[in-house]
Amino acid sequence: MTLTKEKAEQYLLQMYQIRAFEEQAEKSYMAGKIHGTMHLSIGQEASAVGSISTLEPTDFIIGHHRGHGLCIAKGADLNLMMAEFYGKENGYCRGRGGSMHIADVDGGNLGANGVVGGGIPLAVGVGIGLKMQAENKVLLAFFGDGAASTGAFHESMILAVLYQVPVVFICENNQYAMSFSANDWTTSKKIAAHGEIYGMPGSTSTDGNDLLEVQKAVEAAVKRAREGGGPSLIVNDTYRWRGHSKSDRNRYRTKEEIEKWKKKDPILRFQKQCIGEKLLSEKEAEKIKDQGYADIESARLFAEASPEPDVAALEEGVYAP
Amino acid sequence: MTLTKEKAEQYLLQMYQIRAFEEQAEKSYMAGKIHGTMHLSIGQEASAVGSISTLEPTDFIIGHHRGHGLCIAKGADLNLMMAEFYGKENGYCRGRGGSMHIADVDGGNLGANGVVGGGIPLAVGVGIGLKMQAENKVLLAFFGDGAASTGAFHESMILAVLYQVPVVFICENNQYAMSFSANDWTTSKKIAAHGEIYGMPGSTSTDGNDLLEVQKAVEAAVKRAREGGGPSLIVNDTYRWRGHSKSDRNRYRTKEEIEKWKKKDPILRFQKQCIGEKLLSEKEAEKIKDQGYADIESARLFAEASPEPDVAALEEGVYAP
Amino acid sequence: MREITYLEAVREAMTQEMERDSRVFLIGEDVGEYGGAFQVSYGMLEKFGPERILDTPITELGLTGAATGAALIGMRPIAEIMFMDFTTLASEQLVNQAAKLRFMFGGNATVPLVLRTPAGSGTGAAEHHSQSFENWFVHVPGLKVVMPTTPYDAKGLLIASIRDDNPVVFIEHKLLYKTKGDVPEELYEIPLGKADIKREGKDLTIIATSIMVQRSLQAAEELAKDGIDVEIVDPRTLRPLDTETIVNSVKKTGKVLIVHEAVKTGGFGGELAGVIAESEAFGYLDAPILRLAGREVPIPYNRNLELKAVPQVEDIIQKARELVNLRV
Amino acid sequence: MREITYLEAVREAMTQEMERDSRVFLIGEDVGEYGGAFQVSYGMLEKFGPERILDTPITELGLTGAATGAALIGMRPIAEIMFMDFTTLASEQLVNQAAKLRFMFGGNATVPLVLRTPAGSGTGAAEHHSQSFENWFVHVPGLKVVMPTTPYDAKGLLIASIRDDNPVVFIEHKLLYKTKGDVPEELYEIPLGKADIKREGKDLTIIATSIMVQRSLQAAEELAKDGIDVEIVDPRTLRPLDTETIVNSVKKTGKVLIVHEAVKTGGFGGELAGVIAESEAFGYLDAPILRLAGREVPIPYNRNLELKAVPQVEDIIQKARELVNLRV
Ligand SMILES: Cc1ncc(C[n+]2csc(CCOP(=O)(O)OP(=O)(O)O)c2C)c(N)n1
Ligand SMILES: Cc1ncc(C[n+]2csc(CCOP(=O)(O)OP(=O)(O)O)c2C)c(N)n1
Ligand SMILES: [Mg+2]
Ligand SMILES: [Mg+2]
Repeated sequence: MTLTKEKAEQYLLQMYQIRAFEEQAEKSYMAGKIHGTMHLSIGQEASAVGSISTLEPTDFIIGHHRGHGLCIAKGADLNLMMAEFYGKENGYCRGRGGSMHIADVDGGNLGANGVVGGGIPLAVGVGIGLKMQAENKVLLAFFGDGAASTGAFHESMILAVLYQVPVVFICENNQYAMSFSANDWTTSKKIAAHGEIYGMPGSTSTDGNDLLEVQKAVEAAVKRAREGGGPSLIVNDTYRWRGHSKSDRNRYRTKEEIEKWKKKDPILRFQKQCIGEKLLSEKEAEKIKDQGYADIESARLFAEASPEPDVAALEEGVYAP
Repeated sequence: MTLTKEKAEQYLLQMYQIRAFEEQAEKSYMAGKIHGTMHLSIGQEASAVGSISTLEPTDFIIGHHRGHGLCIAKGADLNLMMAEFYGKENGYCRGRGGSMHIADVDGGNLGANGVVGGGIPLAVGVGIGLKMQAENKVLLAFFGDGAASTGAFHESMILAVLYQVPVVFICENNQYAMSFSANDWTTSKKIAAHGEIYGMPGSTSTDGNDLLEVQKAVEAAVKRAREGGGPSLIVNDTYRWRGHSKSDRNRYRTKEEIEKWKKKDPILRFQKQCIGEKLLSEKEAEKIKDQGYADIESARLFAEASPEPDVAALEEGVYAP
Repeated sequence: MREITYLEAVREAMTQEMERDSRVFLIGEDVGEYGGAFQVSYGMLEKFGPERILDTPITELGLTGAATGAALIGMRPIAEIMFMDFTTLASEQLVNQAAKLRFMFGGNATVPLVLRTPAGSGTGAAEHHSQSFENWFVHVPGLKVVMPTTPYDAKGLLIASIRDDNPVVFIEHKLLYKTKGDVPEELYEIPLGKADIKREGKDLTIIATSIMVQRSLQAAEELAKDGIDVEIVDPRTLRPLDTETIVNSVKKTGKVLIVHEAVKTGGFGGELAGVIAESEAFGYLDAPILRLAGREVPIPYNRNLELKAVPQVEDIIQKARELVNLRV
Repeated sequence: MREITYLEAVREAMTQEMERDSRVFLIGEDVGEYGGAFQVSYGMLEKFGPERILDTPITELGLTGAATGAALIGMRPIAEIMFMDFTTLASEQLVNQAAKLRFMFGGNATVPLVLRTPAGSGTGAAEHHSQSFENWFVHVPGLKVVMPTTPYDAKGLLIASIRDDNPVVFIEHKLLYKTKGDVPEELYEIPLGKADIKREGKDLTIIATSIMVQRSLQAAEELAKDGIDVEIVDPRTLRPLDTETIVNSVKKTGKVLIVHEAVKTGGFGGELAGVIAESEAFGYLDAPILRLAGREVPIPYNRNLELKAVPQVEDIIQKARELVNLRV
């Protein structure tokens, strides 16, 4: 995919929207407007946007608990998304799902998931269905490095290869599963190597903070999947700047480490690339950033003005009629 | 380990005992003396005896549903074992466990298991305990090729490596998980390669019908485990001659394939080696064989003469006092 | 009408639905060439090919999730778990995903999944191949739970389950597979959530599930000889439960015995007792609500112990006699 | 006496037992440096080192099996599952292995394992982090199931659980973690299988578990103002159940309301109803047995919906009033 001005603007805008969404989420939480917990993907924006930019609108994604960025990259309506984050009736899930379960089945977003590894077996099944439906659609299935240790991952890789499903599995390796370091854990750094053994040729890892590198790897895998070449496994190496969730006291890592990774900010990096290649001017980039934050601000206003669910309707939606 | 005459006799006797036990099991079943199902390991005797011959008596094994051979190789009392197979009160498990659950915790046999992959996580824990108890004991953990596809396997390999447990994981790859062929399934032939990636250097596969080759591989792994060098994964390639269980109609494989493998009979092969190396004469071998069958015949008599459990005692043994 | 076995009824329901609806497919361990551990899907591979009869390696969690994912985008999978004991491995995907996706997504998702699995003891397969966990899944909003007793019910309920837009746990019983009964050749549905009165009577209501319905029917024949007239209610669907039929029966007889194979403590019998004891039937009871169910043990291997571990016909007779003589 | 929180009581029980007995160790996700998702094990890594505080990657099945295997050879592990929702991933090892090894091996094995896990809603964590599955494990012979309500009970019951030679599922409640109460500094055991009457009363028995005991106590204060005198029985151990204390209380008051947070259908309330309805207390009942429990929904995210999904103090008051006015 060659990077056009239009694409550059789109990617940068999406990344700023993600950053702004997460910052707003944090603020809303701090202000006591949000109950519950949340998992912020600040620092991981290039993995979401780079990966999902390779899809057609009719393709699918399936996400994980740290999924806000994935939703936005898949083109979520920011108002509905923020409203869901606020638990409001006109959110994507009528306030039933919240941060960890935002989904838009019609829009091809098959949902975040509160269970680590919970989305991976689902992805295999979506792949089986897509193959049977024979419309050449593909699925990107996201999960974290922690999820790669689950039995769900192993069983799913085996099934995915067996049925040659049109799925690209994307491991967003942000170096930690809560406090559990990818470096402690002997398999994490070898996730892509596992992919080869499962029978996914071309499984690879990327600098997940480099949008274009991510895009290139995922693009090739999507193409292969779409052409019937079966699944792939791609590991995007990245980092979460914030704690795991609101309960995190960051005891397991150093400030220096966090600072080191902040210097590799995927947004600034992409912005510089675009400016360097004259696709965008400094000023244009600044405008895009402002736009991203403004979009989120208006989503916040929408969400805050939105109605609460009616408690009398609690039992709706459990069963299909 | 150099093969002495004494060892040669012992191994050959154990293999004949296993063969005879399985044949007797089948006969008893056909005669309607046994209720339930069973899984015969005829053709896999070298894997059991070769592997377990590397252990000290104080070491442990943990088995799987096709576990008769493992019990015998670990030195089970044939009477108690046959009585358990018959579901009798003086069987190893007082008739509660039967074929799929024979265990002798005091004798270091931590049991067969009806759940495919069910013993693998247990093995990690035994390894953790052995390490804490610091008595330099090791555990051999057996499972089939089918079990290697389970989530339990993946999670256990990761944990085993993380805690560097003194466990040798032995995959008895008999080419099928029921009808599911190891050749269909892209990961099976690569199980040992997985082991490397999990972080078990020296993971390897053997000709599982060659007792001495199996022994050599397992011996090295046991030594490493005992010296604190951590877990290993060894795949013994072998074949089950009989159907998966009594419900098997053998639709998924050809008679020719079975015949081909029968020619690789692990017992005759070892016997020939011993005779060739002048450790045993034809006649001695013949006597050992007769001994093996005679031992099983007397176990049968013991089992058949043994009392049934008292149904009034049904609820005993569920809880420890 | 034509007689076929329960097993054939299950196979026929799957086959006919697969012929009718190309979105239906079967996924499970050894469901292809092997025909399933109990031969339920024997012959289906030849008929539908490997694209619609998906043999899996041993991956209970993976295959249940895969079926759920396929359902989420409009397919109608039937997943088979070879023994109910192994639903312990599948329950995360079944309970957290399949059961909840619709609600969690604000009603904007549909998961038309059937998870078939055989439960029960009596085959000598011991502790790991004999359990009955129906009440686990009854406890999960978003799931439906079906337990057919006769070949007729098996076919009609399975067709209804496949056509239902919700995840259905469809629990077969190994010892029923070879039982025979009249079954129409054509497709028909038995609505989920509708109990069946398997025998009318006036002295005593037995509410039984799965194989215990058959044993209760036998017990009732014996009891009839003593002039005890038993009514037998088979809920057929455990979730949603047809409370009305149950309550009406208890109101009529004033006495109720609940019989199931699963372990008594924490089992579905408690739910039934709870439903009756909080209903208007409570006022009509003229004896305690009795439960006869699996003993508080894992299912043992030995044949005599195994038989003793779950209710047999004699146990039902005895308990029913006891109940008839009880008064508050 | 010294006041500490429920969370501190749990930590203190683990710490003191680990000091006393070198066979005891803790294994779970993020139980080390992170201190556990709820900080229950905070500080224990420094005290006992990584040899006895085993941090695991995300491997619920693996770690539960590992704890079970260690128990089988004489260790006394405490395994932590971060949220009870994820016991769905661990249940094969817990139910098929830990619970059954002893019986299956003819009584020749001992599995002194404690599996600790927090259940319950109220933290806004939605469908996948809020469930209560206690009745699943009550349904499994071989397991014991404990649900402490107060800091005092938490410490004494956990110590007894660690010393018990059987696998114990020890269910904490997230909303109780910060509640305070008197707790002795020394080691003490509260025997498993012994209920506690948390409040004596004569008009009505409430049997409640976990956080519902606290809510029932609050409700009882309100009801007392109207002259309704409530007795509150806290079973504390759900398996084995102290049937005697329950039956005696119901015989005394003649009315019983069962309150738990888990979904009503298929829940432990059914078991309690069954136990009462089949006991001699049945003859003493002068109203139906009522159950107040979780609604038939997954736990939703929105705060108001979440509150509505499980019994609150007002709901208990209302239901108790209803019961007082009921007569057969
Ligand atoms: C099965 C399961 N176990 C534990 C948890 C608790 N938990 C939530 S996120 C998380 C860490 C996940 O790590 P990773 O997959 O690397 O994703 P990240 O949070 O780093 O994005 C854990 C342990 C869970 N949600 N699901
Ligand atoms: C978790 C689980 N799933 C399915 C089964 C049914 N089953 C019993 S043995 C078996 C095949 C096992 O294959 P493998 O591990 O290769 O061992 P083998 O039988 O070939 O010795 C299956 C599917 C089971 N016992 N446990
Ligand atoms: Mg991570
Ligand atoms: Mg095999």
